Amino acid sequence: MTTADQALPVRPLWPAAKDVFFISIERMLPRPRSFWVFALLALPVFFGVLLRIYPPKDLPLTGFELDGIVVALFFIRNLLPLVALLFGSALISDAVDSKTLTYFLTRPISRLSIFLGEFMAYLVTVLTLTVPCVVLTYLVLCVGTPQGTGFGATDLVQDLGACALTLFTYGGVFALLGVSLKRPLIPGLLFLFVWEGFVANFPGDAPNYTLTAYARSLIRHRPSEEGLAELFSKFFPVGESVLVLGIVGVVSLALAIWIFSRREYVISS
Amino acid sequence: MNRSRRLILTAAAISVLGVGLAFSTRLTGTARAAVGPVPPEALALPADSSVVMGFDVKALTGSQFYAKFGGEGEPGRVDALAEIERKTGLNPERDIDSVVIAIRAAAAAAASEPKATGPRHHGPENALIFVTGRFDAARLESSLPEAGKAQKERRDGVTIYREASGKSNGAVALLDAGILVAGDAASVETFLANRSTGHGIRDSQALVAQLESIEPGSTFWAVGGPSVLSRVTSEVGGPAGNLPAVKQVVAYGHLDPEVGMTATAQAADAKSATKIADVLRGFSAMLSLQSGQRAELAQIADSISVATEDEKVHVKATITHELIESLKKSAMAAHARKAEVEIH
Amino acid sequence: MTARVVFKKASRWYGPVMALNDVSFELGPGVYGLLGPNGAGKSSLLKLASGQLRPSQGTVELLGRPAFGSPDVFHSVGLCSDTDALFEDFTGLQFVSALLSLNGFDEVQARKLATEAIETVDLKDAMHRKVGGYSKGMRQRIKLAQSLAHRPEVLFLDEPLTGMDPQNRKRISDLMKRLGDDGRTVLVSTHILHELEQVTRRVLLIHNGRVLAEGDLGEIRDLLDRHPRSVRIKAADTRGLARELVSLPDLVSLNLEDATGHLLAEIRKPDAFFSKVQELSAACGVEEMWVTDENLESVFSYLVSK
Amino acid sequence: MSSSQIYEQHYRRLDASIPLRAQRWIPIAREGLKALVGFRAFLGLIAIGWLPVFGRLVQVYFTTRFPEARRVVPVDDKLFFDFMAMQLPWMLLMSAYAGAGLIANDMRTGGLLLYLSRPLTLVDYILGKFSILFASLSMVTLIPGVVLFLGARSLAPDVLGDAAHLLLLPKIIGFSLVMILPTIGLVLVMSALARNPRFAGLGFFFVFVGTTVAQGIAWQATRSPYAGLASIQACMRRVGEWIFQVKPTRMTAALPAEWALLVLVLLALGCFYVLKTRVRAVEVVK
Repeated sequence: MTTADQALPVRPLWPAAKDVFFISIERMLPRPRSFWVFALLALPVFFGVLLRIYPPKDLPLTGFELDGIVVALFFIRNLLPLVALLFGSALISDAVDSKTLTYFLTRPISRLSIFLGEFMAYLVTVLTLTVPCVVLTYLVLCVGTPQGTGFGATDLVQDLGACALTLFTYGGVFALLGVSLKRPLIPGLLFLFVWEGFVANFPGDAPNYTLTAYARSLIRHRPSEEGLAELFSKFFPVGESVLVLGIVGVVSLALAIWIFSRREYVISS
Repeated sequence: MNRSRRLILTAAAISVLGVGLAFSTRLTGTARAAVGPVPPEALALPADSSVVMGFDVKALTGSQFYAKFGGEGEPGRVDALAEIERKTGLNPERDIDSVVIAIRAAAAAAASEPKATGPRHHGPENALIFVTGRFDAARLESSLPEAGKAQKERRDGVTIYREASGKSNGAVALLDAGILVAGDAASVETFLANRSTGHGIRDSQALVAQLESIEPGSTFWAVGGPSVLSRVTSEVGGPAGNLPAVKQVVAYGHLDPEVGMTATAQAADAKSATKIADVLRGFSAMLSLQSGQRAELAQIADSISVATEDEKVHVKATITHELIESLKKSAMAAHARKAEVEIH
Repeated sequence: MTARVVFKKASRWYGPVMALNDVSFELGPGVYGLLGPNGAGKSSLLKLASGQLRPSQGTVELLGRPAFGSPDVFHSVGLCSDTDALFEDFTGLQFVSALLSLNGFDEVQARKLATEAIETVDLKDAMHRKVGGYSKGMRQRIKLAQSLAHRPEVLFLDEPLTGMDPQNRKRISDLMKRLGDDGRTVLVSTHILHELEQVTRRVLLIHNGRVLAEGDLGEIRDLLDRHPRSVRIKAADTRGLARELVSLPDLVSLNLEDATGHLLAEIRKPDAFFSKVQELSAACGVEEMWVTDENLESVFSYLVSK
Repeated sequence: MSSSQIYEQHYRRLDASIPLRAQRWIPIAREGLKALVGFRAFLGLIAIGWLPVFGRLVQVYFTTRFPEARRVVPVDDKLFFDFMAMQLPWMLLMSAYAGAGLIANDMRTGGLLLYLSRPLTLVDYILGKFSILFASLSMVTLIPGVVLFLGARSLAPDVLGDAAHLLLLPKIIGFSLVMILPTIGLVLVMSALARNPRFAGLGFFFVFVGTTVAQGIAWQATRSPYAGLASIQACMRRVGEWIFQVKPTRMTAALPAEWALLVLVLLALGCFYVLKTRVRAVEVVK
């Protein structure tokens, strides 16, 4: 055996992050939990197929509008934040729980690259699960309708962008929660269903302080909401929404990295 | 990462194929169904329209012409656009793709709407405006009741707002987030009825022929039938008032690299056509005569060419951006001189 | 030769609990045993040495750099931790290769080095199987493989022989010896004394977070030999056996347990005692024999109480 | 040395002939609850869950001082129904907190085998875990509901004091059971399916939220009240409306309460079946 050169520096950020990514994606994506999440995300596809096979007599909405509701209400408002909570909060804590973080921490790579690699794996995982469901939902609801499949093609692409941004931002927020708290689940759920759920529909400027109000502003083809939500829903220009979501995501990630870089992980048998 | 790679590739393949299918259908679907510059969704506009005109707002806002002349001298324009966006979520520059306006002559409108009572006005009530773009539907809807105290009705996937003030009977129908139709309530209803029955512009072969003759890619265009045009020529007065009746006009144009417009008017016969051409040539000659005072006028006169072909009159005009710029400058100078004189 | 691992008055608390108390030592090339009972602070010491924990007081240096927060040193450091954690869905080869890729080796190099390391721990036949299906001993060996695959200068091994069969214990012990002879620094923690004896004579004895003794195993062994150990023997002729054994010079006490019929002996030099029992086993029908307090804990309590 | 006996190398079920003691689930429940009460967050969640009780009592007190206010906020069955229905989200959070790790932790740490190596049956184990959750969830639904009723009755005896209003008590208990039982079933199933409590808790929420959103979409698309059958929450609410005889919400107005109840019963039974199958799979077999 030859002796390794001890003067070697820490590996550069991105190549190291890429190697962490390749390991993490394999440990994140092909797992039973991903399958179940995919099954849930694919519910609208199943529902759409049913609707097309057994169409109600007086369908009050066009397929394209229904797609808008599904994207806004099912994906952006409810399921994607939950997916982000599931995978995002587990970014580091999963490795701590499974006691495999030691393998990363005892390699010549910076903690920043570990975190970035894990986060990239998170993004690729959640997008792999989400994007086909959004696309298939659109196709199932719009193919062969009077408006035609191509009618909302640009909206479909925008919806995909909105979903990706939602996953990025909530992922960042929940990654922060995951590295800060030992039990991020209940605070995460409180944030999603108490803060995001109620405050987003308050009158006045209250919705400015929720992420969901910005995320829903990105879905431009949804019909108006009903009840209180219709009265108080606040919508922001697309540019502002993208900016706010992007900034919140990046700042959360930066904080999460800062905490992760300084924290000790006592992993013992 | 063999297993994850397979999953990622499968997901990517599904997504790319799906999006590709949507876009390819959009392209091929439009090409197959559109009539001239009228998008397929607008074909439910009434066949008895006297004038149908349209603007490709996307091409307009993306043009060099718009970049040069679109916002200058109007400091409030940006604020106004921002205000519209704040209230309705709609940024006309960004969100509107195209506008098609169909104007129905009073007689035609009255004939097709026997229930309509009371005096009818020429103007917006008889104009049906069809807009395509991307509308933030929920926000647009939430802004409408505030502004006009409208009554909202949802029917067959379409949201219809009617003015409830009683002063007018305007209506706006939001077909979905991509299409908005506005006009008088009866016309909007006709449009919606046509949409479900398949009637519309295609019912009029003449109108379809006129629309098909428009050069593809035109930024703005208009086709007109006899009734409106005859009224225009009689009401305008002056030299135009003596013009022979024009049966129909097809006009279209573009903005880049120079502003170009082509119009073809169809007169009753060759004699009338010649008369119209003569009037236009005379107008051009008058501009040339004034070139001593303003050199740009000569250039304008040069840019206009008039020709006849049996009962048709072809008019072509090409004005460079530089010429428009100099016209604008001299107009501003004249305005400044006028202001100076008033001060003194 | 400069020291590769240096502890200077290093202490570590977990909240109010003191895991390591004012520890100072230096390690150069060679194999070192870290010996102590469960809960002595062996794992904490290894975690401090391998930069996973920050010392609450004092300093810990690894290859001339602070151990905590210097990821660059891990080009030359390997760790086989005591936790039974692996990437369960990876095959043995994938597991080791993936971790090698984190060290900056390309795919081909990583595969080559991983295969070599796996061969070294005798797991070649199982390297294409998922590690989730490995036995305890195999899991231990694949962990060992990942720690030495990148050929580190300093190797920390926390209870490396746990769960291994005698054959593999021997193999891994030989390997550790070879690594030490090769000029590497190997720090092996264990609570079983005879495991260490096969590998090294240099020992750090740790108890209650303190280094009790540091030096040659022989000296420590002598110390231990002076500590009486209890041996329980089950035999057909217990009384006859007792008669024969009572004359041994290093016997401290001998009792016949009425309830079980077992013979309980307290001895100072176990080796001589065991040979004698071996001789008598046929004659006296010795069925079973076991040392009741071989666990170092009793040894340490003896040492500490002195 | 004599030769050692060679045993068959497999696990064996306890073949003890000692009779099993009755109420064997009680120690499991007791220890589980003790552990939960040790968490401040758990007590905090319960405390917050009780805040609406005081809010409602203040409301009732207010109506006793200003009887005309009863026209706006009447003290009737609807008050109690609304109170119970509003406890539902809190109950879900409590379920995720208290229930997610109940079986998952035992599965992960091997504790399940430890339990089953005692003189306990599978049903005892499940019953023990069930009891922990039943007690926890009752603390934010059943008990506050009963306390509210008793408090309101003492504050406004003129309205609630008559014998007829005593029926509210079984209504509160009934609606509490409708909310609690399927929820316990679901959270225990999730806990048994996922080894990580975090995933169990989130899986539980996924199902609850997912089915509710699915109902919303299905309703928008079809305007059919039967869309409510897709949502666990909507079914619970519909049965509650029926129990309290209050005006149903628009989306489920025409949904027969029996159907909703049937869905909940099937859910609870299905959960118990899955639970038993899943835990049995871990149990050592003879």
